[in-house]
Amino acid sequence: MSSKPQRIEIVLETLLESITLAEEVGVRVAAAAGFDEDDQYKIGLAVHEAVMNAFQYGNEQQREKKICVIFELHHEKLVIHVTDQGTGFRLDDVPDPREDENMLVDSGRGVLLMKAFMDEFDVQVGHRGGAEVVMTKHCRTQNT
Amino acid sequence: MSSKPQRIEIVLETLLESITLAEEVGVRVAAAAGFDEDDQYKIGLAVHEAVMNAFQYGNEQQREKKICVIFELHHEKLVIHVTDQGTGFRLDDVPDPREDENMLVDSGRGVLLMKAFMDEFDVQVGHRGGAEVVMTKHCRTQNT
Amino acid sequence: MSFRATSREITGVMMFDLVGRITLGEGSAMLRDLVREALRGGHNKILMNLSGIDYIDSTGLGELVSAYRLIKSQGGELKLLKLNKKVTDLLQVTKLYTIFDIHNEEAQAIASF
Amino acid sequence: MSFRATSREITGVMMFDLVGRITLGEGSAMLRDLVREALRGGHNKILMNLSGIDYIDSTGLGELVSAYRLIKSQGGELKLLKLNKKVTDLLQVTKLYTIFDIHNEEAQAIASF
Ligand SMILES: Nc1ncnc2c1ncn2[C@@H]1O[C@H](COP(=O)(O)OP(=O)(O)O)[C@@H](O)[C@H]1O
Ligand SMILES: Nc1ncnc2c1ncn2[C@@H]1O[C@H](COP(=O)(O)OP(=O)(O)O)[C@@H](O)[C@H]1O
Repeated sequence: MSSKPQRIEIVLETLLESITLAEEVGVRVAAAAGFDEDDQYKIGLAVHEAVMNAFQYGNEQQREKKICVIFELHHEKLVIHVTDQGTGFRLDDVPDPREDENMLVDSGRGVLLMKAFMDEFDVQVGHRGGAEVVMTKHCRTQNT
Repeated sequence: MSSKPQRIEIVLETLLESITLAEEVGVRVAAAAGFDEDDQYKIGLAVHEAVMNAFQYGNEQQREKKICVIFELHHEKLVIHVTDQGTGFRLDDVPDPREDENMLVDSGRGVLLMKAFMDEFDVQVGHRGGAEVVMTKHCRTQNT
Repeated sequence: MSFRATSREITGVMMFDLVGRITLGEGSAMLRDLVREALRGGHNKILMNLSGIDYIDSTGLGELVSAYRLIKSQGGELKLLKLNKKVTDLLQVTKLYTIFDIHNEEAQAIASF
Repeated sequence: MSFRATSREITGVMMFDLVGRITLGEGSAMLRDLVREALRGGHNKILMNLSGIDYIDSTGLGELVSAYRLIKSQGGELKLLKLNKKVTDLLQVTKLYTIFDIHNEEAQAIASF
């Protein structure tokens, strides 16, 4: 792999099917980057969660709004950006679902899974104002 | 499937890996659209050939140039656009590799395969001047 | 992929054998219906065999929690059977293993109700 | 995926058992090297067993044509063995079946040189 990151951009409509599609591309890209099966699954699930949130909260299931997923394959890491056209959110406002009082709440585990399964996780404001989730996974072994 | 086409857009760099990646997404989208395995393979190969030409002839292997693949999933057909940043080409200028005098030439079978495997095939001028291959496959059976 | 469920009753316990994915698009809504159906039919001891489940997203986890609450609110109990490594990981990361009664042996799980 | 080739000599015929994909990125360049290597080693009766090949793109087809020409130019012959449905289709669509000698039986193919 060269030193300049390989870049793959996918623009999806706000549809249920877009979640699995993005997830599958994520798994495929992770495999190409040399991640093992366990990491491929984790990266796929992280993409699934990020796109699901863009679908539900960011774009509020409005089909015309776009979800943009960018994969940047660097030499030693994979960086994934998931951007929506919503109004964004702050990571500090997301309650920890592992706290006793949140344990029996149905929702609130997506961010936790993304944080657990990726090495770095952050939420920024996308250039058009929506949420931009940026998450990174480091390659454990160097390969080509 | 609703009457408005579902739209998936992928922007790829001019890299060898982009060929297989686009092919795989094509197979995945075709499967989701209800095409059988044989048609999935044919659609995948058509995408492979179109992206390979964008890689070789259109963008002349210049990595920074982009290859854009758009899948439009209509109720009764899948329309695929593959656009590059080259100078375009005219379908009339492509010789038929099945003519006796071309039979032993190494190249020239990509367009033929795309025509054979898809139901409609055309080359247009993309909005930025490169080639835009537009190809369509009709669904044999209605589903969903 | 997708989701499949079969149910059988064993000595008063309603057991669901679940296969596939529990996600927003796939198993999540079906699982909810299944639990409601069981409760409506008077079954409130429910055992979910997850050995065939290889993928759960946050919506699926939420659905399990929701089922747990609903069953409990009706005086019943939800227990889980045979989690594979991925599912075990998910319950560990989210600490959900602390609320569920999890078993590896069917007979033992049935007897525990 | 990817491409794998093994070679064996049978009564003066060099046979390649090919497995996987023959495409721009994968088998195409390797196939070219394989043929040149064989010719350099004095083998010009070449039989390619394609039963393990499930995917050929236009570059791969071009490579087969190129091998055909090269071998012929050195006084030899290239024949193909055991095409599956996909490969048969590709040779039919491109009319390449008209230039290749194609066999289904190994012994018969070997004897035909
Ligand atoms: N793309 C987004 N746009 C706006 N808000 C979001 C987005 N993603 C997440 N959120 C907010 O963060 C909260 C936590 O998300 P998450 O951990 O994925 O759990 P869940 O989706 O189960 O609620 C959501 O309830 C929502 O308020
Ligand atoms: N995207 C493109 N941009 C410019 N020229 C193209 C493009 N795609 C195809 N061509 C032209 O059409 C010809 C035939 O292409 P094709 O049938 O795919 O065969 P091959 O790739 O084996 O030459 C090419 O040789 C090239 O001149």
